Amino acid sequence: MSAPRETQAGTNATAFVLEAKQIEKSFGATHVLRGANLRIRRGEIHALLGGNGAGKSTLIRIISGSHRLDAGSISIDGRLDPNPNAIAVVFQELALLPHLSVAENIYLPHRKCAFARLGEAACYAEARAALALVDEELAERTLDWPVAQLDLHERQFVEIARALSSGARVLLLDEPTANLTFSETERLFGILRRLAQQGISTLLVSHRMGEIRALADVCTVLRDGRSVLDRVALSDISDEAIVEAMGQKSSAVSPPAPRGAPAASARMQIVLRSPGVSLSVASGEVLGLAGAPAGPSGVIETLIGASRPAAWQITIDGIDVRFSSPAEAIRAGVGYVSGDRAEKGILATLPILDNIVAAARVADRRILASSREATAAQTALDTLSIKASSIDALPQTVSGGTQQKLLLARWLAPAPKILVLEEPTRGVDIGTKREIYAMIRDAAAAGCVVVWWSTEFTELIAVCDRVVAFDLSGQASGVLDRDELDEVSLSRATGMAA
Amino acid sequence: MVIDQRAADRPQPGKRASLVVRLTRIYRTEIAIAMAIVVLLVGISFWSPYVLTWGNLANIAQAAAPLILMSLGVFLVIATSGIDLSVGSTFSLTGMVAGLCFSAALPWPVVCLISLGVGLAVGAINGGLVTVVGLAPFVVTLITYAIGASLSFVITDGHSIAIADPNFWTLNGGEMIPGITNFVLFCALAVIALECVLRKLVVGRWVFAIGSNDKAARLLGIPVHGVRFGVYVASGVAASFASLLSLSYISNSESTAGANLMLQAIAACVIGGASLFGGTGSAIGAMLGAIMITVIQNGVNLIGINSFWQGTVTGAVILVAVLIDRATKVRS
Amino acid sequence: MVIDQRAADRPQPGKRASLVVRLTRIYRTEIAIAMAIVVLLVGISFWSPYVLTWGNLANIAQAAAPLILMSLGVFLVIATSGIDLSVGSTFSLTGMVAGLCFSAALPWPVVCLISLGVGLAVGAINGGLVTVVGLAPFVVTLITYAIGASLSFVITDGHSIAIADPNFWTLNGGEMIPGITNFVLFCALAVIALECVLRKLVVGRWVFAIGSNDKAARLLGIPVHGVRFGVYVASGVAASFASLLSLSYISNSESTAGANLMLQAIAACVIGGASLFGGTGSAIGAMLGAIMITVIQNGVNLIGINSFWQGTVTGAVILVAVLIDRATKVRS
Amino acid sequence: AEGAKTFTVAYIAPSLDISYWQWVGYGAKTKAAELGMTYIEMDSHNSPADQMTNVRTAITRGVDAIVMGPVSSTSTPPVLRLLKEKKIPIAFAGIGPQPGETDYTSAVTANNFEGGKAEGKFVCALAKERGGNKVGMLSLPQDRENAQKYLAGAKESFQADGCELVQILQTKGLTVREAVDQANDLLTAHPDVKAIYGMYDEAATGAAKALQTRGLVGKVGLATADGSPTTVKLLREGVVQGLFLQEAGGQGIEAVQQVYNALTGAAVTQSLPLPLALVTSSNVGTPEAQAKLKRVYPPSAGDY
Ligand SMILES: Nc1ncnc2c1ncn2[C@@H]1O[C@H](COP(=O)(O)OP(=O)(O)OP(=O)(O)O)[C@@H](O)[C@H]1O
Ligand SMILES: Nc1ncnc2c1ncn2[C@@H]1O[C@H](COP(=O)(O)OP(=O)(O)OP(=O)(O)O)[C@@H](O)[C@H]1O
Ligand SMILES: [Mg+2]
Ligand SMILES: [Mg+2]
Repeated sequence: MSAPRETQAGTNATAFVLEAKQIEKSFGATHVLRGANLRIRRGEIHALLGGNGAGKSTLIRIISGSHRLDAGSISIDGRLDPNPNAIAVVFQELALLPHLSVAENIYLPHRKCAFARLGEAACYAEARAALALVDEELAERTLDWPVAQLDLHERQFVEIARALSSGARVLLLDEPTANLTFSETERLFGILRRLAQQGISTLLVSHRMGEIRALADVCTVLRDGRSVLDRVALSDISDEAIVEAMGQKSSAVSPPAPRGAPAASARMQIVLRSPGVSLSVASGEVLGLAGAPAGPSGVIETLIGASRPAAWQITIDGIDVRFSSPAEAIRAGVGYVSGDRAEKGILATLPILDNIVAAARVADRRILASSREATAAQTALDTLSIKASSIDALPQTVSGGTQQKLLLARWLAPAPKILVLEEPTRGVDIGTKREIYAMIRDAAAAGCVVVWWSTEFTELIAVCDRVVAFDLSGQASGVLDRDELDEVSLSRATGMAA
Repeated sequence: MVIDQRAADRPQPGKRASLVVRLTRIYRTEIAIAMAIVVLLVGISFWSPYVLTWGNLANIAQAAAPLILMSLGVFLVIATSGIDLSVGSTFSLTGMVAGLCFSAALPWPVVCLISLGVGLAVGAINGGLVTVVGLAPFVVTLITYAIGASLSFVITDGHSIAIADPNFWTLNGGEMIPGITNFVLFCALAVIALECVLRKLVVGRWVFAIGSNDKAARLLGIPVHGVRFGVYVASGVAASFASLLSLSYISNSESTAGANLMLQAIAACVIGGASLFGGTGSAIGAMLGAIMITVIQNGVNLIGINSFWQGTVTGAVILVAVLIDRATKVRS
Repeated sequence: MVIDQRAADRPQPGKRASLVVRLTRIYRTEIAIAMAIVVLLVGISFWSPYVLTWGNLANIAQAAAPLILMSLGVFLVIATSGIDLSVGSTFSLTGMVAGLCFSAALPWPVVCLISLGVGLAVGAINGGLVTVVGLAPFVVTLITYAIGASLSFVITDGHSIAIADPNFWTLNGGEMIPGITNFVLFCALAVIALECVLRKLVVGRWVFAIGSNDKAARLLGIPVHGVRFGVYVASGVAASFASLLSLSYISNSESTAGANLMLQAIAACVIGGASLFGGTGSAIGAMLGAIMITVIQNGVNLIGINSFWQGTVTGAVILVAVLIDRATKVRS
Repeated sequence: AEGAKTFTVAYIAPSLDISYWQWVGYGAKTKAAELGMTYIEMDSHNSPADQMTNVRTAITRGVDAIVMGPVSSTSTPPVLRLLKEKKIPIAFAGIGPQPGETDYTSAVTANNFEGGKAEGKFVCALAKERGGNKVGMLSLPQDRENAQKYLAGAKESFQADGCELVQILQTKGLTVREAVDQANDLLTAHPDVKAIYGMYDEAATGAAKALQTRGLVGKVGLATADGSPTTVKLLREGVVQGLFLQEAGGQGIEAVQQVYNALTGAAVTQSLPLPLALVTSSNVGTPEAQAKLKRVYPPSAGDY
């Protein structure tokens, strides 16, 4: 271990710009951080890894000052009373102000003097400059829109632009890529590399091994609030070893289990058509959708009955169907899970029980919320090995990755014929992701048609039978069969060049 | 070896806490209010020996009944993250319509049906404007409140009407089940039924789901518009029924009868643990909130506190109640 | 979450719209209300030739002034997604305190300072309970409303007080700037200042930021507690100042003076485009909302509509206004 | 006033939510019609600011005279100042102007203090008849000066006649619904109360209801001021023993007559207190009582 020696190095050029030592933090009875260490050098890109609930976000919030620490110390440039302006954070849950303009969202947080003028020209200039770094087109188009009108990935850009424009020397990015496509991630990484050369350090939290290796030099791994790996060079350690350190099965990095063919009796044929495209999917297949949101969202909204003027026509077993409401779609056997848990999935004030059985209630036209539902919900939790204190607890008492599994658990009982997934692994750790892939394959094996949009090409490649690619304008630009699937072909077809 | 503390803290998966524990957890706030009410009653009895007499408890029940019914309706709306400001004037208007019907010598069950139509109509207008047109509940019900209050003067030209029907009192004071006065029966039935609907029927869960996250609810196939429409109608009908019960008791309809009730009903829900952002609370809580308000009123009168001080006392008691509730929540 | 429809007309890429276009877009609702007010005035003039006389417009302004000031304060609170139900009783209590001070023959500027302390105190209590203790604004201000209303009876034992100070009228009716009566000046200054603060100063944007997403605001380092505390204090002080202005005009303090004002002030904000979920609206909108309410009142009286019908007319006019606003929003 | 200009009179009520003020309006309207005057009506919603606005609006509309039930006496000086300037005659109904003010045409009031005294005497006698000396009161909100004067008068009588006023409850909303609850609480807290003083109709109606449900009709005496179809009926049924009629309609009638006189140059009476007449179960049928009742409320309100 070279770590202790480095700490001694003290004040020379290689000194740590950020150093968090033995951080302890509890929320009530939950001991979240139990002596976490994090040390970042100037100009370094540092990966902070760990399973869901390991304490990464908590550590970041402590460093940024939005949580108080119970014990330990934080120093920046060797000083214990850190200048808050030295740090900029991209929060995992996106700290955006939906009614305020994009420009203000980027510029306002840097202003600390309450009664100063918020110079509009300066605001727009600075915001445009920052946003143009990550996305020219967005900067031209949206500066004076309220953030509420942006898509999730556009919001993520705004959040990143805010961090970039802060002038901070350390960027703490908590899963900034969770909502980005492959090429968008690439663009971000280009910027971060450039900043690194200018001496700006980045702490990156991500659950995607590929991109971590592509960007970061060093990693720290948290497990149950402790740093089990402290400043290990990524070149010195295998994925398996990292995953093991995170406390998850090392098999998680290997490809998903082979798929089984669905029973012949359950076969079903779905045809999706829009002007110029016709896609036929059968039971047992996982159809991937790749590309920027504009294209896939049309298919998804039509399939789940969310939008009335449907862009796509659906034929199921030769019969044209048209869902005028999500309820109709659900009763026809369409299941839906979105990665946008907070907005489109979780019922935050209702216990886990209700969250799980909500779909079955609609699908079965249930009238009674019977006690049998509790059994079913518990079974669902057990089947997916979801760790929750009880089905009567609120969803906010489990980690985000676990919440995502709750959404999938919804569809165990109604057993949909078509399962529509919208980035279902967003923000989920490697182990959990792996479980979700297995669930997707299991669903297909059970005779389900799976339609799955993901911006993470690697998972599409690993799990899908076929992928429809959409270009940036939202037009379907090609269908890739399993043997043609690789990142290059996907990037080409989606116009999101690598 | 490092022992994972957290895993040890976790309850065994696959087990559910016992029913009693679960109920205690679900009804934490309600139990706290119930206890607060008991403490209040006992406290008052130090000043006034009469407070815990049977007769006085009956008075409290009679005085609370209409407010309880209204609060239940308002609670439904609040649970969906809406608000109903129109219930007070629906109460008044219902009374005036009933008064006119009685003047026309209609038999009382017919009068009741017609009068319930007032609440139905106001609720349907509220529900329609909120769901179909998409206006904000506060604005919609503020408008129907103003119009309803105005119409309850217009339709009788401001005159109050004494109800002469000798049998109408049975609605409130009769005993459909011997030994239990009707108003108690109605309140109990309404609370139990509503609590069961909210806990045990899917549609009840939908009410909370909508209040919790209405976009997610829609995507889950929940008929958001239908349920939302329904809760406004229910709220209107509850206000009308409350008015009839009150009318049956006091046999006098007046245009201002419901003026103070709206804030009281909302306060009852909030005291009972409902959040105005929706998704939480219970029918039992709303009922207890209404009882608490009535008990404070009763206590102030029994102790003989100058009525000028009543608002201060009421405010202070509610403040203490919510502070205690807050403190216990933070601690747990 | 309420998505602001306003910017739905997406601007052309590459260019920032001109100032006029931008202002038209920002103040879409406000322009609509201003036009509605004009239409209303012209409409009324078909029935009553007096409505557009100078004297009547001055009447409207005088009648609207206290409501405008109160609405501005309430708007600040609403913009942070809070609510202030206590302003009506702060208005009454301030008047009574001022009345007592006048009875003690204090000079009027001193009286004004003391009386503004009432709003300051109530606002600070509201702000403290909401921020430090973390209670819901509705509950907190319902409590202070009840207590304030009660105390405004208690402190003079219910007696109203005539103000004898011969100079106090200058607060409202004097002309600090020759040619402009003070109350007009105060209202104009308050609206312009507030609108500038809200649009141009960092703290103003913070107000909307908190109403938009207070969790995010906290993460971004915005002093959420401080700003929130501030808006409640501002609301209290605005209510007190409104009360003093009114008192200066009618030289009579009454325990019930503010009873109807709370709902009117909230309605003014909502009519003016504010959402009760926070983050939207403008000071100008709140002012126009208050003017609209006053104009309706004035029109009803000028036309001579039976006062029983006033609520119906007011409700109907507001309904039409919000429906038109809604329709134009959907279309764009 | 043949061929002369048609006068317009505005009635500005403190709150038309209250039937008393509606009836004043009825009297004023009837009299105005009789005199060939145009009649308009405005509501101050218990707010002195609204009242001032109403006065100004009335002036804008060009009214010739004003009949006003002021929100309070203390709210009258600025109104009087304004009307003096405009030379518009004003007559008060129900509540008089601030003491010391002189620039008004007439104040048609009830003598609340004397009324309170008379009713206090009557209620105390009711209690004594029933073998006790404890009385309770359901009062108008004590922020009104008529209420304060009633109370002062009643207290004087109770003191003089040896009755003890054990509790005063005020009804905020002036509704029967609240009054019932309050009467119940009063009777619970003070089971030895032998008579109840009702200060206004709804209070007595509520108290009557409480007595009826408790089986105390006749056992606890009840009297009230004002008078309405409901309380007249209760009087006939013997639930209420005495009504101290306040001529609501009569006040409107007289007030309009006074401003008409001022406009036409006829003699006016500046202070015109109308007596409160006692009506009891035994004399309610008499022509005199019936005539009095007709000056209280309009036929449309109910039977006399
Ligand atoms: N405010 C809080 N109250 C109670 N528990 C909390 C709170 N914040 C975090 N926790 C708990 O702390 C643990 C660590 O959470 P944290 O968000 O830091 O995890 P993470 O490593 O960021 O996970 P992920 O990869 O899912 O983002 C979680 O198990 C969570 O339940
Ligand atoms: N009052 C609370 N009690 C228990 N847990 C809480 C509470 N408040 C927040 N939490 C938990 O704290 C964590 C907040 O951290 P965050 O949302 O960043 O991580 P996460 O949701 O666990 O991560 P991921 O989305 O990557 O799985 C969540 O798990 C959330 O459920
Ligand atoms: Mg995290
Ligand atoms: Mg997370």
